Order: sequence, then C-alpha cells, then structure tokens
Amino acid sequence: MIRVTDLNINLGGFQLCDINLTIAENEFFVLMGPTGSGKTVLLEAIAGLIPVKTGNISVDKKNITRIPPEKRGVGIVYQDQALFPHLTVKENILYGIPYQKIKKSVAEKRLDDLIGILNISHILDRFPVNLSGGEKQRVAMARALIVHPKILLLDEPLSALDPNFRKEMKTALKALQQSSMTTFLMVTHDFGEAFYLADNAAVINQGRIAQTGRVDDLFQHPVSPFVAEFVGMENIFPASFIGNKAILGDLEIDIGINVRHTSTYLAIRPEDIQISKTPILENGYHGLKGSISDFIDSGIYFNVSVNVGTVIFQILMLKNTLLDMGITTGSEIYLNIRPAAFHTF
Amino acid sequence: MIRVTDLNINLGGFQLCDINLTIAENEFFVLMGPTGSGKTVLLEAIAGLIPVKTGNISVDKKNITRIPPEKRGVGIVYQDQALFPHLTVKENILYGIPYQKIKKSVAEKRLDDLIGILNISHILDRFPVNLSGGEKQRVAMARALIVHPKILLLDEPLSALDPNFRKEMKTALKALQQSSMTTFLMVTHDFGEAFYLADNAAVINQGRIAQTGRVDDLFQHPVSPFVAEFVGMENIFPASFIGNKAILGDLEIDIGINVRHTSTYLAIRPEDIQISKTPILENGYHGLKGSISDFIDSGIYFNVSVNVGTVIFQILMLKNTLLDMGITTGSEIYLNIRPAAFHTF
Amino acid sequence: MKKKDPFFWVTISCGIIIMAFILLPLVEMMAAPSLPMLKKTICDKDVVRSIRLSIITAGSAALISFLLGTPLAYFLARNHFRGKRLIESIIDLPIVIPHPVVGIAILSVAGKNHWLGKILHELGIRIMGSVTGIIVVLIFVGMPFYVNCVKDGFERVSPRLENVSRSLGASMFSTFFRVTFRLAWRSMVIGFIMAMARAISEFGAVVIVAYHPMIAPVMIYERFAGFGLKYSQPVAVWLVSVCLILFLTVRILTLRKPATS
Amino acid sequence: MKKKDPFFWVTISCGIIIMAFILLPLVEMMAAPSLPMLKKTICDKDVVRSIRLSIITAGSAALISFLLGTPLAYFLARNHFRGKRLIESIIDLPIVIPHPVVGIAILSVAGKNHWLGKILHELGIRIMGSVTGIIVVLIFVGMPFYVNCVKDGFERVSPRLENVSRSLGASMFSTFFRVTFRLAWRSMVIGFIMAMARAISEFGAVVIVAYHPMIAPVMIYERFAGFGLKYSQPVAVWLVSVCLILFLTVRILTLRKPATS
Repeated sequence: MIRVTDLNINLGGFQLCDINLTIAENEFFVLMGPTGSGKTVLLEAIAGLIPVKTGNISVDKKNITRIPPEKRGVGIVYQDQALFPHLTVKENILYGIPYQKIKKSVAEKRLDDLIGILNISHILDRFPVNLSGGEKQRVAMARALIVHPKILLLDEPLSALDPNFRKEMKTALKALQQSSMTTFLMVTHDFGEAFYLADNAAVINQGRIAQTGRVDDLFQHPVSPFVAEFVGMENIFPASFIGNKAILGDLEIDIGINVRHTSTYLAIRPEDIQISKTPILENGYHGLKGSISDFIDSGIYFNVSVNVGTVIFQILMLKNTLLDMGITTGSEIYLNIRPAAFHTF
Repeated sequence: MIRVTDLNINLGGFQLCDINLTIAENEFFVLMGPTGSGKTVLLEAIAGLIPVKTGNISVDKKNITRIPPEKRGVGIVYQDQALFPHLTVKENILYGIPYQKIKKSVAEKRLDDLIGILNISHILDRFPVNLSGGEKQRVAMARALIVHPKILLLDEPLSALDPNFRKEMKTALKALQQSSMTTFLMVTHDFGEAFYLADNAAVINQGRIAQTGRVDDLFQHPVSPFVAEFVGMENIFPASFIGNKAILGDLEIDIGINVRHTSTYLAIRPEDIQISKTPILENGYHGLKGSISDFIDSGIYFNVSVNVGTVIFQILMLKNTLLDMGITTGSEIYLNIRPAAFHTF
Repeated sequence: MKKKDPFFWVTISCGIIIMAFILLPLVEMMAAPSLPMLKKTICDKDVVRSIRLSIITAGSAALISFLLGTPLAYFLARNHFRGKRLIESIIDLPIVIPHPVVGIAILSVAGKNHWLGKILHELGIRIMGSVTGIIVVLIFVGMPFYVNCVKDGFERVSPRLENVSRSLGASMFSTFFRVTFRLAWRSMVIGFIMAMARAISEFGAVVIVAYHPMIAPVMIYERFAGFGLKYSQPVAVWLVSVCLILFLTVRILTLRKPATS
Repeated sequence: MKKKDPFFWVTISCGIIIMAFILLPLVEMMAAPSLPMLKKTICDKDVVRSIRLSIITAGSAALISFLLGTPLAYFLARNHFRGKRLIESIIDLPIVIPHPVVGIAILSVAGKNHWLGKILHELGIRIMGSVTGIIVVLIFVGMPFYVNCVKDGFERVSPRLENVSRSLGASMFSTFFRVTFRLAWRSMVIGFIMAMARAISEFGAVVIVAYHPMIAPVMIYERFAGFGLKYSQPVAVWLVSVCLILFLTVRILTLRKPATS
C-alpha cells in the first residue's frame, strides 16, 4: 500500500501542492493529466529521487520519506526505458540481483519466468541499441520486476511506442501486474489504457490532484469542468436547475432526477446520446428534437453535431450505425438520452 | 499539382525507393506510416532540403528537382514548429514577406486574415519561448501560409500537442486549407486525422509506398497485410477461396462474392461486425454463431473477442450497445457481417 | 540524508582543494605588490608599451581567426563527410604542440632557404623579430579555440530553422545573416575573446620568434630573470588584470542566455 | 547545384587556408632534420633525460588531476546550485592566465615569507627548481582540461540510468562504479591525456619555476637560444612525436563510439 500525505514539492519553478493519495496493495493505479501537470515529478518523489519539501510518503505503513531510493523497494520504468547501454539484455535484467538476498537458483527461476511472460528469450544477448521500442520496454519491465519491488512506478510506458505495438504491450502489462502481485502506479494520458489496466485513477492538473476514484467514475462522474473535458465529456453546458429540470439557455430538459442546487453544469458523454428518426420512449429515454449540423468522419466512428434550439450537442456514433440510418446534414432527428447519462456538478 | 516520379534517396543508411506520387492541386493529401518509414525524408526532398539521387519532383508541371529550396514555393511546417527564437510572433510570421514581390498593404491584409483565422492576435508581441504548443503551431502555420506557397508540407503537426488541443488544431487546419487554396501534404500516423482532413493518402513502409488511394479506400480495401494491420483491420486471416466461400482453418464462410483465386487473405474491420442474440437475416447479413471469450473496456467502446470454432474475431462495439444487450463472457451470440465488409487480398 | 552521504563529502573535499589550489597562488600574487609599486609600474613606458603590444597582437590574431575561421566553423557544423574527423584533428593540433616548438615550426618555413620564406622576404614581410611574426604565432595558437567554440555555436542552431527560412524564400546568404548569425553571434564573440585570451597568454612560442618587440609575457619573464620575483609581480598583476577583464566578458556573455536565443 | 553556391566556395577556401597554415610549418619542421641528426639527438643523454622528465612530470600532473578532478567533475555534472557558474569560472581561470604569470603566481606562495611556503619548507618540499615544482605547475595548467572533459562525459550519462540503478537496490557508490564509470571511462581517459598533453607542451610557466631539472620544452628553448634553429629542430621533432602519439590516442578513443556506450 502506498499512502502519500500532504506532499509538497518545489523543484525549480515547478511544484506539487498538497498531494494526498492512497493506493491499495496489488492495485493497478493510474495517474493522468496534461503535459507538465507534475505526473513524473510525483513518481520520482515516491521513488526517492527528488527531495520532498513537506509531507510524507509511506509504503505498507512504513514512512519512507527520508529513506534513500535503494532501500525503498520502489522500482521505476521510464518512458525512454533507460536501459544500461553497456550491458546486454540479460545483464540489464540481472542488474539488481546482487542487492537482493536471494539464492542464485531463485534468481534464475525468476529470470526464466519473466523471459517467458515477456517473450524475450531471443534477445537476451543483444545490446539495448539493437532493440526495438517494444523490446526495450519489455526488458525494462523485466529488470524492474525481477527484484520483486513492493511498488512499480511506470512513466508513460506505452506512449513512445508505435500505435500497433501499444496493444500488445498493454496486454503484457496487465498480465505482468496480475502475475507479479505488485502494486503498479502508472502515468498515462490515454483513457483507453486506464480503462483496460486500472481499477482506480487520479487526475492531476497544475501540481494538484483534481479528482481520484474508480476509472469509470472519473469517466462518468467528473467533479469539475477540467476533469470533464479531460475525460472527453464533450457536452459540458453551464446550466441552472429547478426541480428535475435543467435549463440550458432557451432549452429545458427533464433530467429525471432532483439536482443539488449548487450544481452549475450539465454534462453528457458524446457516446451516451443515441440518434433515431422517431423518439424512443421506452427505458426512460428522453427525446430531444434537433437537426444534424455537421459530421466528422474519424474512420471508425463519426462525430456528429446536432443543433437543438441554440444548443449544440456532440454525439459519437459508429459509422455503420449512421450509414444504416441514411441521415445527412440537415436531417431532423431525435436525440435519446437515458437519465443515467445526465451528469451534474 | 505535385508529381513525384521514380524518386530514390540515399541518406546515410536510410533510403527511399522508387517513390511515385501524384497530388492534385488544392488537395489535402496525407502520408502515413510507422516511425522510421521515411515520411519526413520525403517531405524534405520535396522542399529541396536534401539531395535527390535519381528521379524527379515536379510542381505544376515544372521540374523542380534541381531548383534551390527558396525558389520552389514549397512551405514546410515541422513537428517542433521551428519558430525563430530571436523574433517575436509577428516578426516570425512576416519573415518571408521581403522575398515576395507584394505591396506592404497586401502583406498587411494577409497578416490580418491569418491572425483572424488562427486567433492569435493576443500573442503577436510574444517570443516563441512564451507560447504553448498549440500557439506555436498556429504561428508556424501563419508564417508558412503568408507567403502563399504552392504547396505546404506538414510534418506531424498535431502529434506534439496534448490530445485536448488536437481537435481544435485539426479544425483550424481544415479551415486553413480550404480558405488558402493551397495543396497540403501532411504526415501523420493517426487515421482519425487522415479521415477528417484528407481526400487521398499514401501509406509508406520502409522507404517504399505500400498503397495510395482515397482515405476510405485504404481503410476499407488495403492491398497487403501490412496496410491492413496499419489501418487497424484487426481481423486478418490467411484464407483460401473456393467460389464464394472463404475457408479459414475449419471455418467456411459464404462471403457472397467470387474472389480472385490469387487472394490469400480475408480481412474484416472490427467495427463492421455486429453482435446479436439471434441471427439477423435481412440486408444480406451473414450470421456466424460464436461465444464471447474476452472484453476489453476502452472507455468509449469495448473490444470484444468472439470464438467461432477455432477462429477468434475481434469486434468493436460502443459500450452502451453492449450493456443494453446484457451479454457477458461465455454468452452465445451471433456475428453479423454484411457482404461489403469482407475484404480479400 | 543526502548530505550525510560519504560520496558527497569526497566530492566537496576535492572541490575545495582544487579551488584553493587555483585561487591561492593567483590571489597571493595579485596582493603581493604594494599600490605605489603598481602605480610606478604602470607609469613605466616599457611596461605600457608591452601590454599595449600584447593586446594589439592578440586582438589582430583573434580578428584573423574570426575572418577565416567563421566560414570553416559553419561548414564543419553543417556538413558530415568522410575525413571530417581528420580536419577537426588538424584544427586541434596547435593545442598539443609544445609552445617553443610552435615558434620553431613557424621559423622553419619563414627562413630564406624555404620557398615560403623567400616569397615573404620578396614581399618585404619579416617574421622573425617582427610584430607580423608575433601575430602569426598568436593566430596559430588561438585558431583552434575560435573554430571549436563557433562550431559548437552553429551546431546549437537547428538546421530546421535554416530550412524553414529557405522554404520562405530566403537565399543561403540571407538565411545565414537573418537566422544563423543572429542566433550564434554570442558564441562568435565568445570564440573571439577566447582566441584573444589564449593569444595574450602565450609566451613560449613568441619568445622564439620575437624576443623583441617585447610583448607583456616576455617582459614579465625578462623582469623575473633579470630582477627577480618581486619586480616581475607588478607587471604580472597588470597583465592578469587585462586577461581577467577578457575572461569576465566571456563569462557574462555565456551567463546571459536570454529567452530569445 | 549545391556545389556552385558562392557560400560553399568561401567556406572551402577558408578551410584550405587554415589547414595549410597549421600543417605547413609543422610538416616542414618535422622534415627539416636529417635522419642521422635525429638519430644523434636521440642518443644524446640530455635530450632523452629531458623528454623522459617531461613525460613523467606531465603524467604525474594528469594523474593528480584525475584523482582530485573526477569527484569534482561528477559533482558539477549532477548538481545545479547557486554559484555553480562561479566555480566553473575558477576552474577555467588557469587557461587564460599568461604562462609566465602562472609560474610567478606559484612562486608567490612557495617563498619562505609566505605561510604556505614555510609549511612546505618545514616538510622539506621544495618548489623552485625541483621536480615537485614542475608537477605543481603542470597540474595548474592541466586541471581545467581534465575537469571540463570529464564533466561533459558525466553529463552525457543520463541521470535516469543512475535513478534506475538505485531503485534496483544499488547504493550511490555501487551505482557510480557499475553505471556512471562504465559509461564515462572513455572521457576520463581522454581528459587524462588532454591534461597530460597540455602539461607536456607547457614552457612559460615551468621556465620560471624550474629551469633545471630541464624538461623537453626548456631544452628546446636552450638549444634554440644557444645554437640556433637547426639544433633545436631535432629535439622538437622528438618531443612533437610524443605529443602526436598522445593526440592520436585521444582521437582514436573519441572516434570509437561503439554501440555499447
């Protein structure tokens, strides 16, 4: 378990403010945020590589804030992999073994296991310079995991890879975390990765934690316009609420639930809106009549803009669904939104 | 119009082989390919910045292969923007004006227009170091467009930006290309960008052009397993064909069309397969019975794996659609594929 | 925790020893002569003349390094070709040649029994015992510093900036002056001063080629050899002051890395 | 097209002039003495002794630079703090101090009327006219070259590699020897040789502190002053040969950037 309490860091103009985080044992936790929000700094602080101004970091209830990095049991995998260029793949992986109080046979067993899981038996004698990005990433993972760290920190391990390799590495990452029984803390800015890999996540912005919670909770129930925009909730409208009605300019929507009177925003995920030619009345769906004003073709899906009065809704649809409906710009259609898709904050 | 004929380039171990490309006037053309495939080298060759070994490059039927870069009328926008750090934004934009035979009033008109389209009036007196990535990209665009190049080359203009800025820049790019009436040749490895921005595209791999054509053609009708994989056609099966039947191991599928006997692959896009609890028989859909073996939650959509005999199909579904159907791992379902979704090569 | 690491204390101790080793003799020497003695020395016409000659010859040498070295430095920064390492090695050669040997090598081609010496003689150019000779020696020792420094400066200017400039219609010359020079002029100034500082400090090579006219280091040597440490120190103080001014200029220029470059 | 650019021809011409200017005197000097004369010189015990002394003193100076300079270079490469520029400036100072002044500065603290000189005297250490003195002078002139070269070498080793090493359980010492040293040893060798080459070429500072025992550059100067150019050239050739071997070693080490480092 990692517990970060009131952490403050000041590092040459850049700072982290009042970071509080709790990560359960053997959890896969994801840290998200825009470039420069302080994600890597937080990882390096947990690893003991940069000095902490105030606050505490504890692992398994032991305060490690002032312990040198080599005694923390916290592994780190960088985006650029940071393989030792003068050592072969095998030597890289075994680098940390002399510092572990384990028998040679145990080390060899661990090596064999990792080679198997990561499928790197054919590159053991190569030097890092001769490896592809994906291979380097696997070696860096093996090197970090062979010493059985209590926690493994991963700094955007997938973003330097070509898109086609990412899926493969994602699968490997998940398998590794499950088989190693290690707490993983990973930085990413890709929500797909977070969904696939993690249970819980935190969104960080300008050195502060904007929200923590289950990944799907962040995705469905952001607490601020920043997080809402960050998770791609493209329909974010300032709104006022009376009873179970939301008022967006000249548009009144019955959202089916009473809203706290402090809420000032109504938000709907673009894929939570369905388009139909006639209003759907089952399942509590709420129909709004509008006309299609724009299509954006993104290959697999369409981003559709629909005007309802003066409000423009963004809808995400699979291309085939739309083509099957035979609608075009200007078509009069109905937007169907189930009550659970309305989010207010 | 750009016409590249039998272009060969040898640049320190890296090479382009037999490149042939035709890009129509005022077209938005996209060049795609994995890292290191030679995309940037090709752009720099067209701009005259690296020497050509053999072959020709012509613009508007004029052979420019041996013409110095400043006389080609070919602008370039790099991924890192390459703004002049010692000049303000305004000075950067106006850099090329002295070499154009235009009146001061014309230049000012063009400047005003670009400032308006790109929304950069508030940063004109800043130095590049004080700009965000998106602002830098806008300035680089303005600087390149103000001299009215015949062709504008763009080297992954969006990939250095945070995901949330990308959408905005994508819209700006499209507007600029339409208003400037300039031929755009853009490098990217994002298919969504290609779909939104371009009409035609080429996929390049290891210094050779793997396929050229309309973007949706590349997407739906790749000519090789490499292109198919590159465009995300996750179901690519080696197959043999008899009449209108495709044979995939122990599975026989009626694909509804006669296939050239030279074809050796059957491919289906993951979003072209629909899942239902009962087979759909209308529209010529072809139903296959299978069972769900895995889900991958990517936030907006699910990647579903379905076993049909020994063959595993990958299907992409909107999350809500799947949730509405109430199916889970192990559920027996039908895969519905319309004949047009079968691709062979 | 970090400060208790033995590693840290080893480095700190070494640092203090080295600082003391460099500073102690210099400070002591600067402090040794009394003010009246310093004043008397600076009124000595021979001393003033030698320091002036040092500045002029070193400045001229640096100027010639600037004129000839800038294009070469640019060429080396922008081109990769077989034999580039060889050329870079040749440029570095003067750094490792023992100083008196530099003088001897230059005299080897300046004698009347050498074709080059003959040509120079017929043109009325004397090397041995002349200001020209001193300048030639100082170019020889200063050139590598200028070329290396400016080459680094040009390498720090991204070729992409030049590419963009040319794609906007600027010729190679125009690009050089509007972009490359504007971004690299600081390293050209630094290179100039470094070449000049190296030249002003040279003694062994000059003393071979021209004992007279007397540059400041030769004058210091003569005072030391003729009158002892005490009489050489004031001259040394004045010369070191000139060098320190040059040195500080370089440091201030290197320090100021404004947002715009 | 590219080759016809006037820009190109300017750079090429400057390059050729500089190459010729550096190579011509050196080649001429190397070629001037006849083989029998070279042979006779190398049999001259005084010459051999002076060259040997040059190598030993320069080597010792470089060794001390290595021992003291390595931790400092590492410290400077890894830490950013206020006053870092000042320390770097102090380390560079010896480069710009005129050579005879270096000797005078060192004598200024070595005299019996200075506290340091007194201590040294009581310990039985003589600076003036001793091998010790020569080595002290050569450390002074060679140290900046070693520290700067090795600092650059350490800076090229990513701190992330050290971070990973420590997160795998290695202490700071262990990390230094298993990672940093293994990746930077080449620049340490290069720094050592550069400091040695700089030391072996020094004349002006040594001639002040110790005319005797005679190092090779002083011997060359004496031959030149006493017997003329012709008699100094063979000694110069032998000394330059030693320098060139050092220089080539550096170049070959710099050239070999194998895949593994």
